[in-house]
Amino acid sequence: MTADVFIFWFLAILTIVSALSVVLMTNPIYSALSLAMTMVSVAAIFVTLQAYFLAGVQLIVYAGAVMVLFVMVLMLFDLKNELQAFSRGKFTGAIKVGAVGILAGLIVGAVGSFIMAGKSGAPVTPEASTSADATKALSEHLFFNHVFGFEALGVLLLVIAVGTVALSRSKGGTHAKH
Amino acid sequence: MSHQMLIAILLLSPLVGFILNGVRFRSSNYLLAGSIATGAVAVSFACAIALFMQLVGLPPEQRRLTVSFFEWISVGSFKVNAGFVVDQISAIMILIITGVGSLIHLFSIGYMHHDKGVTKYFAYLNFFLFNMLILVLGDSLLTMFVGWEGVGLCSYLLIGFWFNDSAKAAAGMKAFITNRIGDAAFIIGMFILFMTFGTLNMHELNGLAPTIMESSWLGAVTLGTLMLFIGATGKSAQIPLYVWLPDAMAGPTPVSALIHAATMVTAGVYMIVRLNPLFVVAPNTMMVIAIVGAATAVLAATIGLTQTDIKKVLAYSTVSQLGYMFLAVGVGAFGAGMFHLMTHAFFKALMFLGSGSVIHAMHEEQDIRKMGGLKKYLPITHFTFVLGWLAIIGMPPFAGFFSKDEILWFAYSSPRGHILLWIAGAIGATLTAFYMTRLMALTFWGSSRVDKSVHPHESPLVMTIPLMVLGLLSVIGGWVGIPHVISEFVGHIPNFWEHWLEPLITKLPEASQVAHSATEEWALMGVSVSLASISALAAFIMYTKKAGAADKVANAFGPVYKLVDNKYYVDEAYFGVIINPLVSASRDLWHYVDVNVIDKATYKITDLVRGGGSFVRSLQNGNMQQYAMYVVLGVVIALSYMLVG
Amino acid sequence: MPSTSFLTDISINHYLILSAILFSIGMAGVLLRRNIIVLFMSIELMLNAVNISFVTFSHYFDKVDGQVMVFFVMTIAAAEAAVGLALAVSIFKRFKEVNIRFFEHLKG
Amino acid sequence: MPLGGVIFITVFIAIFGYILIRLARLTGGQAKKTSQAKFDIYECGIPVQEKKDTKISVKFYLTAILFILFDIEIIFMYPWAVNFRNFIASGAGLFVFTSMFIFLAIFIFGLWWEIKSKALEWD
Amino acid sequence: MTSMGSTSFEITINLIKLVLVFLMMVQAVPILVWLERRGSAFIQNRFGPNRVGPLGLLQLLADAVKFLTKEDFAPEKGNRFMFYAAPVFALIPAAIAYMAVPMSVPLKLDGHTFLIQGFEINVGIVFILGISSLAAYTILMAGWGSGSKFSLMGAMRASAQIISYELALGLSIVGVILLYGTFNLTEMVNMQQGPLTFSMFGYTVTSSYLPNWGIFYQPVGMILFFAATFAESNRLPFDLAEGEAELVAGFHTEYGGFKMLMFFIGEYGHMMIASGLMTTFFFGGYGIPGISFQEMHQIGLNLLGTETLASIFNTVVHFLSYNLKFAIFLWIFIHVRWTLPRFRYDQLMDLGWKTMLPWALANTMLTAVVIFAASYFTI
Repeated sequence: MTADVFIFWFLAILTIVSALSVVLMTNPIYSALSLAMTMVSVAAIFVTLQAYFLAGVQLIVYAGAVMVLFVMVLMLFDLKNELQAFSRGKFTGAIKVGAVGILAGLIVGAVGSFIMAGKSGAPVTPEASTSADATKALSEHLFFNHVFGFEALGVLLLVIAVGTVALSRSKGGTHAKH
Repeated sequence: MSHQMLIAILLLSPLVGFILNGVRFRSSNYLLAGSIATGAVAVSFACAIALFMQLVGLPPEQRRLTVSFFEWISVGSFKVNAGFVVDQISAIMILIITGVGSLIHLFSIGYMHHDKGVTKYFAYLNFFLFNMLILVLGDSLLTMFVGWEGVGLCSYLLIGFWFNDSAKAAAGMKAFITNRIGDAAFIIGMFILFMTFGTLNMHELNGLAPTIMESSWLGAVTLGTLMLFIGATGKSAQIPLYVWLPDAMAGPTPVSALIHAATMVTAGVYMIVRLNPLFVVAPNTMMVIAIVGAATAVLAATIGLTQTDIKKVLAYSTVSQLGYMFLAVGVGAFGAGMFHLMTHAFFKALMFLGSGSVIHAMHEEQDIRKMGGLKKYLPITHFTFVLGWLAIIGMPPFAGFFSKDEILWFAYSSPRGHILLWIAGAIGATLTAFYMTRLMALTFWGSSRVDKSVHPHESPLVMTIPLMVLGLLSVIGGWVGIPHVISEFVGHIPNFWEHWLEPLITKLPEASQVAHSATEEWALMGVSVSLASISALAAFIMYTKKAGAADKVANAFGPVYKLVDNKYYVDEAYFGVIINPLVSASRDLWHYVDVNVIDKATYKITDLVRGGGSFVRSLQNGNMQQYAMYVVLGVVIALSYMLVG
Repeated sequence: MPSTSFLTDISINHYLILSAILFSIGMAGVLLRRNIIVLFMSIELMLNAVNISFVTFSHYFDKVDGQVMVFFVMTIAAAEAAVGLALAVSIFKRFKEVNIRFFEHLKG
Repeated sequence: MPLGGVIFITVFIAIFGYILIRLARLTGGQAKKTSQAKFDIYECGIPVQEKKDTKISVKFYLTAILFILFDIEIIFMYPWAVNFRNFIASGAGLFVFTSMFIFLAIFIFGLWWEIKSKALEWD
Repeated sequence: MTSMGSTSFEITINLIKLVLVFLMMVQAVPILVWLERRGSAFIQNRFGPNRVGPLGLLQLLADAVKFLTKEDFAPEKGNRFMFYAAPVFALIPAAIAYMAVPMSVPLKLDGHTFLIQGFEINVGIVFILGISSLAAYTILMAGWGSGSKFSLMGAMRASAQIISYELALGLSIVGVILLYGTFNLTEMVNMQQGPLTFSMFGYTVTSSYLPNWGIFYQPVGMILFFAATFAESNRLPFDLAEGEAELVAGFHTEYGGFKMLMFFIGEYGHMMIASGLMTTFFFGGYGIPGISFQEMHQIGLNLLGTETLASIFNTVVHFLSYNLKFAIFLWIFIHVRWTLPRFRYDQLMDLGWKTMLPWALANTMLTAVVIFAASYFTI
């Protein structure tokens, strides 16, 4: 077993365990911290896929910004352990768990059937490209092929910045509290 | 700079002006708004000149600068690029549009400065120019149609600019709806052409144009071009869709000058010239165009005789002159049509702006019966107006003479011309001379009938400079296309115009059966000029020297005068024959068919849907997670199907 | 089925299966948890799973578009989190409630 | 990228820190509960004052949200900045330059709006 | 893991190197504490640290004894796990981020090349930013785990401050990236060698006595970057997180003993990253003005004879050069702490959002315009 394989399995297990704890932890702050952990290990997985710049962005944006926001908001709310973390209803609950299980099974089965069919017999090995080239290619694609999306995202971010400020100012809806 | 960049700046500059003014449309800072708008158009004009220069620098057969910004529509074999082309025809058009446009913008600063919506006004004006440039530069019929619709929209917005006055708002709607009729035909024409040739790119269409004449009325080219022509009659105010243009005078006067005299209304002529190889092979369409053009020229001129509103007179005159242009393209004289388009843009814009200056001086008075003797109050306006007047009645050597004369000559001499068309044109020219002289006489000359409370004053420099520039152009504008007979007479001045347009104009395939001599041309020229001079003189005497002579003539003609004075009851006829029956039929349909059949059926369906809805509503209980579950179930089912199936 | 080669030869399938598992875990969170903020977190988890797929395909098929897509997805996810949390905070400030079922009362 | 090294040193530091804390407990000893006050949280010499819900200004989360949005905009500049000279060299300089400046204009407008609307005022 | 070395020997050396860098960082802390105390004693006329032993060095020993003999304490109300995890976690981002900073020219021994750097990363800047942005969790975990309102408020303030200044920090770096056109720190250092050379409009102006350092291209960026790193490491004048008058001691109110020390290590670690990056971005990294790496190698060869020894000499000299620059910045950090007063919180946020962010934006745009104009219009 080479180091790369070991690193993949280590990261895969770390990712799945921390993702599971996001869903299973009753204290939302633990959930949030687990999610941060997941984000970091996903960033590491990006590294194994040679997406170095994206890994950095994943760290900065997801782990360093979005999840900090989540943690801050949760601390702001100061929610203790939830009395009932999961939705009520045994029947629908069973359906939901079943549906998710089947979905997971189907996807894994679909991918697995390819393995069984031997379609990945010759694994695609891309040419090793240096990360400088990769970032260059990324930026070329971003600014040539997807330049409209890029500008549109700028506008989206502006709209959201304005919207959240407006939201945070609102004193609540027009309806009285029941 | 590369021509791609120049075209981009040319197009985008008015759009930027529109955005800059559009976002601050509540502002009443007329100077800032006017500077932005005028500056934007001036930049476009500079680009247009640069493009023209580049074009001149190329050998004649390669004078075609194209640019394609992006692929706009791509559906199967139907591909349209956002492509633009500058060639001999469109270069002239953009020069006229941006040149005259910038002068009119400049004029507007003075004319509109007291208006509250001045920023909005300039924004519309810039947006109009943007659309007009798209119309002119678009390399396919569809791109052109975008501009075509855009200018229609701007025209509507600007006619109804003072929408608080319901009559003006209604005029805007009338223009818009009338144009829609034409636009529908235009679209049908595009369908036919696309079905026939499989492309809408005008360059390709021209290349694909068949070489054999299509004598049938139902041939694809004939039908398609006919439909396009109907579209043109809407935009360019020809019979039967001319009724909107006189009403469009409800808008601000510079708008009338820009949109309803110089640029937008000539779009129809431009379109036909653009597609001239197609029109040439459809002689039936050409015949229709020529007849409609000649009829419009005469009809509008007669109505112009009786109008008393200074702008209405000019409006009918515009319709009449547009008729001349269609007459020209109808007989195959595309170059002459374009030529008249240009000279008309100069002198009619000049006269509209002049009338704007008069109206401005008279404090919004437009009735020429309440004017007279304005010559001494408005010297500059009067002088420039005289230049325009001489140009329109076709006095040599003013611009209108050359272009109108060329049209008349082709109407007679062209293989598709006819002596009757010439006669109609000559009558039109005579009538034009008469009513334009009448306009001059009633407005500027003779004794003053101005109300005592009104003190006319000359307009500020910002308004008179455009007048002077256009006045100069009205004098010299025609010298680029001096006919052979004259040029041979005065020494060899080449006919620049003909040379310039030559590569894009298709020669009529029929050889001229009769050789026309120079004497013939001189004779016809002499006849039309002298007819015009005589009628101008008659009008001058009738309206300045002999007070009451006009009424006597009117009484003598009695019923005819009444008919003409009421514009041949065309509006009323449209109401009686088309609009009212349509309205009452619709009402009957509503009362009987709609209520009893359609409504009943829909109620039944509604009940059914409501029943189903109340069942489905039980599923939609607001529980988001349940919704998500449905989604997951759906995915599971779809995925299982895909895996199993 | 898991032969030794499954353990030692890391291929595109491994990443895709990992992505699928993460996606399903996130989906379970969305379906089962009741805290609105945990729901948002589960959605982020699902988006991350999708990002892994994108990067995987981008890597194995040598196309950079996948990475650009991830860039966009991240942006949109962050924007979504921002708006979602702003809403959640507004509602929490007023009603002291983060239960997803409570949000049903907000319907017209 | 030396991912293995990063993982290694992370684990190493975690273990190192854990041992350090264990060691400190060994040398210093577990805190003996001599009084309840010793194990209470800090308060300035009076009994612990704690309300049911500590009020923390919403400003903090608003700042965090705005941070996210602007942070992403800045991140978008990185691939642009690192490749800018290459873009110029390949002749696409003007296009990329313009597209980024449009983006920056949006950014600046957003910042200007936030400042103008007093969303960033702390009092 | 290939880039950790090709043979097991190299891998082992590289892993040991990582541990060494980390231990070096930890070991720097007592020195810095001593420096800080001596410095403060001189600047503010304090007596304590000047009296204990020669040069006050025994103060260190006294501190160590105190840290070691403190009782291990955790508040009852807090969350024990978080409370203990936070200080351990404080070490990780600082240490890992610091390891990406190159400290000297690579050492060449028997055909092996060893970088004097924890690990070479091609996207170095992005990596450092990403890792150090994780530091906010430490603070939030500590604040929340303590279960005290002072801690929580301190944590909120500190994290809001850190993320606010991360914007200015990130944006001031854009200018640097534009300048060098790479994320790689070693490449940046290499680009800063030689005499100052401006290339504009096709002309090249070379200065004979100034080194080609980034500060001459990015003076505004340098100031913004340095100021932002002050705020990032929660140092005065930006130490609002522990404004004593309002918040007692901020997020580490409840901490003491070794756990407190670990927060200190984290804080000094951030200082060191900041100083290292300052050196690398703007002051030529480990380079020595006037002498290139090859020349220094040649000097070593002349002095010591063998290639191996020359390489060691070269590495050591540049390592010292790096550390000299590095120490100057650390001293500036300390000096500023004892000379400037603290901001008010609203002033702090205003400075970050309304002053530094716009300036950083202007700097970015100006840099872009100049670079664009300089290469687009060649005279």
